[in-house]
Amino acid sequence: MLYNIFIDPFVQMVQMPDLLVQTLWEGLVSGVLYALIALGFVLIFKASGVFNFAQGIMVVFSALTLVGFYAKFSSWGFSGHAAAFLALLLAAGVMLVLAMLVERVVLRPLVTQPDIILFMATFGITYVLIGFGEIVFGGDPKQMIANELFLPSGSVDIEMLGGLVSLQKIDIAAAVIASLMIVGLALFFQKTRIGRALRAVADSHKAALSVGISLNQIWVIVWFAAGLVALVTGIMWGARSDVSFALEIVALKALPVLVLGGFTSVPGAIVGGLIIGVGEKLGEFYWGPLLGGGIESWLAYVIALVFLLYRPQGLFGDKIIERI
Amino acid sequence: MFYRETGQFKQNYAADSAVFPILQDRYGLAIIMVIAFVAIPMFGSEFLLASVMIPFLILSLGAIGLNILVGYTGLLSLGTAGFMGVGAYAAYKLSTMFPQVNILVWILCSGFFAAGIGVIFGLPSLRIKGFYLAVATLAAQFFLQWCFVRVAWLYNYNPSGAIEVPGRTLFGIAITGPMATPVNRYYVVLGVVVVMTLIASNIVHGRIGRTWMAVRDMDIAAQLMGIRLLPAKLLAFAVSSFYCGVAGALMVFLWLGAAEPSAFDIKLSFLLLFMVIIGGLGSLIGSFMGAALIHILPIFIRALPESLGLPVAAATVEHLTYLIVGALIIFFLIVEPHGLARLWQITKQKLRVWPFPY
Amino acid sequence: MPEPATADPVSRLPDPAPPILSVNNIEVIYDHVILVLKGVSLTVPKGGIVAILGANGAGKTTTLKAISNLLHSERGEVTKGSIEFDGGRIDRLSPNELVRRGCIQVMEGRHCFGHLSIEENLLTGAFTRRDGRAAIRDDLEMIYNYFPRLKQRRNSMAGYTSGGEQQMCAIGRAMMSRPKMILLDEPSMGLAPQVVDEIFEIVKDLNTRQGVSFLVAEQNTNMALKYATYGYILETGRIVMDGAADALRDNEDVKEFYLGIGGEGRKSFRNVKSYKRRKRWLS
Amino acid sequence: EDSIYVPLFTYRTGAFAGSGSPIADGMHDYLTMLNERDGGIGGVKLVIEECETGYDTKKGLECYEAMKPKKPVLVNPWSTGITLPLIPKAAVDKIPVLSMAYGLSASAKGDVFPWIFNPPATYWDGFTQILNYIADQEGGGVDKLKGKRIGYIYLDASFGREPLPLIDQLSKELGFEAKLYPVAAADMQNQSSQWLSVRRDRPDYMILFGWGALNSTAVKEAVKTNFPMEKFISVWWPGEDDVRGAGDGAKGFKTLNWHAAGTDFPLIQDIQKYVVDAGKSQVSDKSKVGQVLYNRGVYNSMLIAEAIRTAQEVTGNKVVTGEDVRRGLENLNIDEARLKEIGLEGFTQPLKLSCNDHNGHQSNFVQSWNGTAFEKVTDYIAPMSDKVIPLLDEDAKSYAEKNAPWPERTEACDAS
Amino acid sequence: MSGPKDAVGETMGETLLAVDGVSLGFGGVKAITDVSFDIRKGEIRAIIGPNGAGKTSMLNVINGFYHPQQGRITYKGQTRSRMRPYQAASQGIARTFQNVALFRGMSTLDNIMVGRTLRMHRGLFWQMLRFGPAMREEIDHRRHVEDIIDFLQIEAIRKTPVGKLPYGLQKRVELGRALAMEPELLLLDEPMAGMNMEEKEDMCRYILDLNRHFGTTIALIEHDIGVVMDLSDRVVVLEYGHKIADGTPEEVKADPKVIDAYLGVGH
Ligand SMILES: Nc1ncnc2c1ncn2[C@@H]1O[C@H](COP(=O)(O)OP(=O)(O)OP(=O)(O)O)[C@@H](O)[C@H]1O
Ligand SMILES: Nc1ncnc2c1ncn2[C@@H]1O[C@H](COP(=O)(O)OP(=O)(O)OP(=O)(O)O)[C@@H](O)[C@H]1O
Ligand SMILES: [Mg+2]
Ligand SMILES: [Mg+2]
Repeated sequence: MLYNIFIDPFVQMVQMPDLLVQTLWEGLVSGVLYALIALGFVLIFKASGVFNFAQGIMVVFSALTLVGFYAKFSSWGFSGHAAAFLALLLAAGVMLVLAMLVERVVLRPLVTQPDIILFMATFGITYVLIGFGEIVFGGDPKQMIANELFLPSGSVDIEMLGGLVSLQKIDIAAAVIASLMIVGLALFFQKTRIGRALRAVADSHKAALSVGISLNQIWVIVWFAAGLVALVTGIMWGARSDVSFALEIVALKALPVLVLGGFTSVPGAIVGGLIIGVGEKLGEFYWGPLLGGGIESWLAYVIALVFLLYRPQGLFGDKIIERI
Repeated sequence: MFYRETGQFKQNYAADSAVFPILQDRYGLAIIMVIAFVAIPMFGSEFLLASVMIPFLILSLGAIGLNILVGYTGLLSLGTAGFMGVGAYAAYKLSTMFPQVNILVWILCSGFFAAGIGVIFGLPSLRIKGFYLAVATLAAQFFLQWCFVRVAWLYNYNPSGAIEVPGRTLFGIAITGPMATPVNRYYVVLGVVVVMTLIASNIVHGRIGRTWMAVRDMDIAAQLMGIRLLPAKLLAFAVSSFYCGVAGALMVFLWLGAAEPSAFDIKLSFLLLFMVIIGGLGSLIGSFMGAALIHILPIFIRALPESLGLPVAAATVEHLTYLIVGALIIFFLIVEPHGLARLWQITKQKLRVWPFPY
Repeated sequence: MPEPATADPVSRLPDPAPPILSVNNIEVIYDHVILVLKGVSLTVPKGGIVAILGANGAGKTTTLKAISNLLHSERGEVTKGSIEFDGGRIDRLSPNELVRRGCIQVMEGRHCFGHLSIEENLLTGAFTRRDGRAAIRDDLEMIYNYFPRLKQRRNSMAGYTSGGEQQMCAIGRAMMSRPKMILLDEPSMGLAPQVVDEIFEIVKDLNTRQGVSFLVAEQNTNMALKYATYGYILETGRIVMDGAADALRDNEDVKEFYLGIGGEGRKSFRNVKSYKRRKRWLS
Repeated sequence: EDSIYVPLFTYRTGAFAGSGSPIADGMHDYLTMLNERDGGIGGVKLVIEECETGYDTKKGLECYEAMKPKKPVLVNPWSTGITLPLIPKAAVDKIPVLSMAYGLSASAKGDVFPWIFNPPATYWDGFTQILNYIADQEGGGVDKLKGKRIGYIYLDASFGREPLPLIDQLSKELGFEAKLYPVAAADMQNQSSQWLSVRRDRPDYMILFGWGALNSTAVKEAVKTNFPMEKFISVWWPGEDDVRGAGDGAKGFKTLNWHAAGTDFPLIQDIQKYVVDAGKSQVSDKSKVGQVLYNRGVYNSMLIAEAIRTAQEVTGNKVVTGEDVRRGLENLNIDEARLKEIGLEGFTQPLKLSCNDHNGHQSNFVQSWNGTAFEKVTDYIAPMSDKVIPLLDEDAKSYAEKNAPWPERTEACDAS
Repeated sequence: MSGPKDAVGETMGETLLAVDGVSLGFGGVKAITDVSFDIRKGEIRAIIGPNGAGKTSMLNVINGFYHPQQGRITYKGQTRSRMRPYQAASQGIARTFQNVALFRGMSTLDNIMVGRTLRMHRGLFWQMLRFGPAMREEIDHRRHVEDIIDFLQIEAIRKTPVGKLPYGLQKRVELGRALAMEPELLLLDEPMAGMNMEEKEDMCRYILDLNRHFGTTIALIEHDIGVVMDLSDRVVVLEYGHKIADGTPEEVKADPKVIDAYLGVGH
């Protein structure tokens, strides 16, 4: 037993280094994908202190919008790529409208309410989006238009360490896009006037109001940004599996990523994502069989929990102020 | 006007610290009790009993459990369904291992198992707070659910992987299994829920409840008042999980009749959280109101097109239900972020000064 | 019981200078049922310092919040009356629009951004400004001059600073928006006597040099009446007395109940009589 | 006014809507067609009502309670989770349960479960059919399985776990090595670890028991891992949509099936004519008619209709009740001739149920994905009934014991 | 440096609490540096100093919320370098807070009842029944709390949620909550901030009554120099975490260091 826990997995790692590399790669890739979802959460949390449960459904909704518009345009005779990019533009537009609606209808009346109330309100948004999305798009899974958006397909197979490590091109693209977005957002928070205001709003709505920060404007901005992140996430996840409401479940996986990195940290999202992704894959691959496999469903949460016990605000989160 | 308590004097502190110090409230409660114990079983249809009232009561009990944790102690938890599952599986194991003991005893005992597990998963709450804690409790949710799937011993190695409820009786009357009529099951559930609500009300209105609320409102100050955080929080986890566990056992034995592990999935946790928040954090009545809104309202919406004779497809009704429930959640939060219970209080305030606006 | 306000001898018309702020007969209700302000009117002349005095719960904070439109977030609303600032109605303006127009409030109880450093806190005050970084830098320096203690702690997270430091931070933050008018809610609370003096000096300074008008809700009546030009006394949601500051200071009732000066000068706190009854103009 | 009430439990919402919708359409359209074309069954109109369960047990039970007062002649829960609580209720409420190739496998035993029917095959049948197919591919009898390594990837819920005891037993008896790859419902779309393990273990064959997004993701991942598609065989649940997304790499992917896909049957033509073209169907796209899962729904409704028809024949009543339809199901005998009459000649194999056998243990064929459609590639393959039936007997017995006092069968058996 | 005993001091009892060479720092910030002083039984001891001098931190050290890096605290003859807040509470140290730290969601009555927690012993079982002993206990304590409510003249707001009270009343409720603990040592952190003259007088009266009639020892932080001078028996002055003076009000008032650092010339 002890052998199986403490020695055998490492023996395997050494014996089949190609599989180890492949596992790490898969872990990194799913980490990046989790991080993308987590990023949307972070954006909104950082900017408004709202724990946006609707981020998961926003991913689904934006992807469905994209695919839906594409279907419409191509039925009107646009060529594949043109239709795809037109649809992309319009889907982004829809996310803007959504951001404005959310701000106007939900956030504005609920300003300065406790976090948990706003959290609950995002559940309301989730329900509305599910209902609305299913009415408009139906429940059937759709194919993501990856080729039309010039996303690569196929794989790069690398002969190494006595085996074949195969990297999917779409995964590489996801990693690149995710890094670009994270760098961009980090700069946005650091370098802009709005960045500071965002953090102020997250700290205290009341005080932010009193110094004249326009919550309304800021909320539209961040929700739109989060909507764009959701759109990108939707494209990436959709290219891996189909676009359907089942994707919403995956969004839950962003939660451990989030707590691990800290709710308020953009880099935290990516680091947390990578730790969770890699940890979960390694755990499942090398130790999962001991428990009969399928432990991934909770492993991520347990990893996050262990880190939390050590740092209650996550790796990069703002310190929790305890003072009296 | 209708709600003026003029002329109702309290002669002693016992009367003043009663849970319902105002006469009108007591009348209201009595009327509700009469409706619940007499009118509904007499006039209600089977559907009303089996699909509306029983689930409503059971969910209310679960919501009370969660409210103790979230509303009274301020510990956000998303593992409720997991704890309910512990109760359900414990009741199942106990009742199949010792079939001679009355099933009701085991249903109530199952709460202790849930409480034990709850305490274990409550340990991190000393260090972890807020949404971070919520995510930590998700670990409980997913881990427990995994156990329900994986540990075949829990479901007596049934090839179906599910727990099935054997028919059992109380005083010779079938209360579980296929022979139990909805009325019988309703009475059992109602009895358990009423008693447990009473107990919960006693706890939260006494020293322990105040301790919890102090921890919720300002844990640092609470510590300096001599409250030890860990025991207080763990007790909240234990009591809360006890309630959830009993609710889970009731759910399987008196409502569903058989359950797969997926009956205790994350959706149920969320649902209960909705009820607690919409109903009102830190309010027992709110738990009932929340459960009514979240459970009964969709049933009502689903039944609406048919009763109006509108030809709407079932799926569309479902989509619309999502849409409407979502919109209503937002609506109620905007009208009164502190939940239906608070809305009710304000209404009472207004009644007090009626016909003047204030 | 003293006479009602109307018959009060110190009561007289406010300064003839054009008002920058006028509040006309407003009523405020919390939670739809709790009536807190029952018709409050007041004016602040351009370049004036006006004090609102009153006991706990009189409604000073509520009045200020009604002006700066922050009531909304506490489930309160103005149900009657109107508020004008700088020649325009402001009852419907959002707080940030109001700040843009030059009216900012320093809230009671500090409300600093705990996770931001002191300097970042100050900079958020400049959010509505469009006059360039250099000007903002200058103002930052000015505030550090006013409050050297803040300069020392500029990089600490505000949440960890002492109560007085937070108070200074909140005032400084408001000043960063270059307002025409500041609503100060209990600025002296929790500050060392020296600093209280300084703060009122700063108020005076800003008032004379930059023409900033002030509406100050203050418990420290002594201080408030020393620096203010005009004062209102609020009790349970009504203005019960108003008048020029020096006139108020000489009023016997005000002396006794707000300044703590009995017939024979300042009393010792040690000798307070426990049977003393509260005196109220209205109740 | 006389009518027969047939409720349909469907799920066009939620995470499994992708599989639920075509099935719902098929079921609904067939019955509607009967109403449109024939004015119902035996001259009695059918009242067809859908209730949306969202694949959620609680909602399913609510549907059941809501429909019960309307005297349904049978229910199709379309979810194992909903079927299980209905099993003990059926006898009390006198409403037969038709759980077509899902639900509790042991309910095939009519003497223990007089009210439950799960034709035409159980999951255990399916699993052994796949084994038989593999043996066939290896060029002979089951002894060829010896020494083979067979991977089993499945939804980690009761459905996917059901074959586990069988696998345990058969791997010993037949000498193959089984590798298990459970996939939790929450991780349906994220199977990279499982497929990495597949790479490590290099099984000779892979067997899939999945549902909804699990299927499509599994196929995609298999393509990514370069697992040879012709050695990847699934139980009967994947449809075209689940495979198409994986692109050309998925060619050769196989599933079991017991009925044909496509529209080349007079009956399906009729559905198109009377229902789809008349705008009475909910199909999102006409090309969906004739797809695997749509036809699965059609098959289900054919069983319903035939059960009602048989009930009318057996009892002589026109407006039948649940009790009548139970007898109808027990006397169900859809032979070639009848299939031809219905307009489904060649669509499926004949099916005959009896008092003891509520399942039929029908043979299945294997179909292979050719990039655009599934095509049948084998003849009908029989299950290993000698292994399965004893297990079923044992299970049914243990179910009755665990749920003691389980009522003895009192329903008379029509001699047929 | 401890001031000579004044007339009042001499009638007072032995040392209740002694702070000995305490230093406390947070990362780079030194909040308290090597401060020693004592509090005698039955006296009113004031701690004053400019903003950020470390007064609140000092109280936090005394009741165990902060753990000093150096130094010891002797309370009732027991010396310790660190203890948990609830231990301090159970040994009779109660306090109020500079930023009101009431339980905002609870009524005034409940807030004060929380102060009785340590003295209530009925366990979960009786609490569940709320009957018999549990109810009797509840009512006994309620009686006590009502006395406090009478004493502080807050009868009218008994059942109001404290979050809605004006600031001044909140401070009073907070005092009530501390009193409910029947403390031997009461730490008051700016109890009179944000009050007008009349209310300050009330507050002073409460503090004096407590001290005189119940013999409660009081440590008081206050910026209103008038109050400090009138009420306290002895005063410690802190500046930048250092102790710069300690003695009777008169001595302190005359100390040039204190005038320079804190009082300013006006006082
Ligand atoms: N959010 C609220 N909901 C209900 N009532 C409130 C609310 N805020 C204040 N009140 C009530 O309004 C009245 C006036 O309060 P306000 O805070 O304006 O007084 P204040 O004069 O500023 O007193 P203080 O000097 O103590 O700050 C009080 O009686 C208070 O109870
Ligand atoms: N937890 C903490 N982390 C970091 N710094 C702290 C912490 N607590 C206090 N400080 C710092 O220690 C110093 C002393 O703070 P303290 O609150 O004791 O001051 P104070 O004397 O009470 O001042 P005031 O009169 O303004 O309330 C301050 O500079 C403060 O910023
Ligand atoms: Mg105020
Ligand atoms: Mg302090």
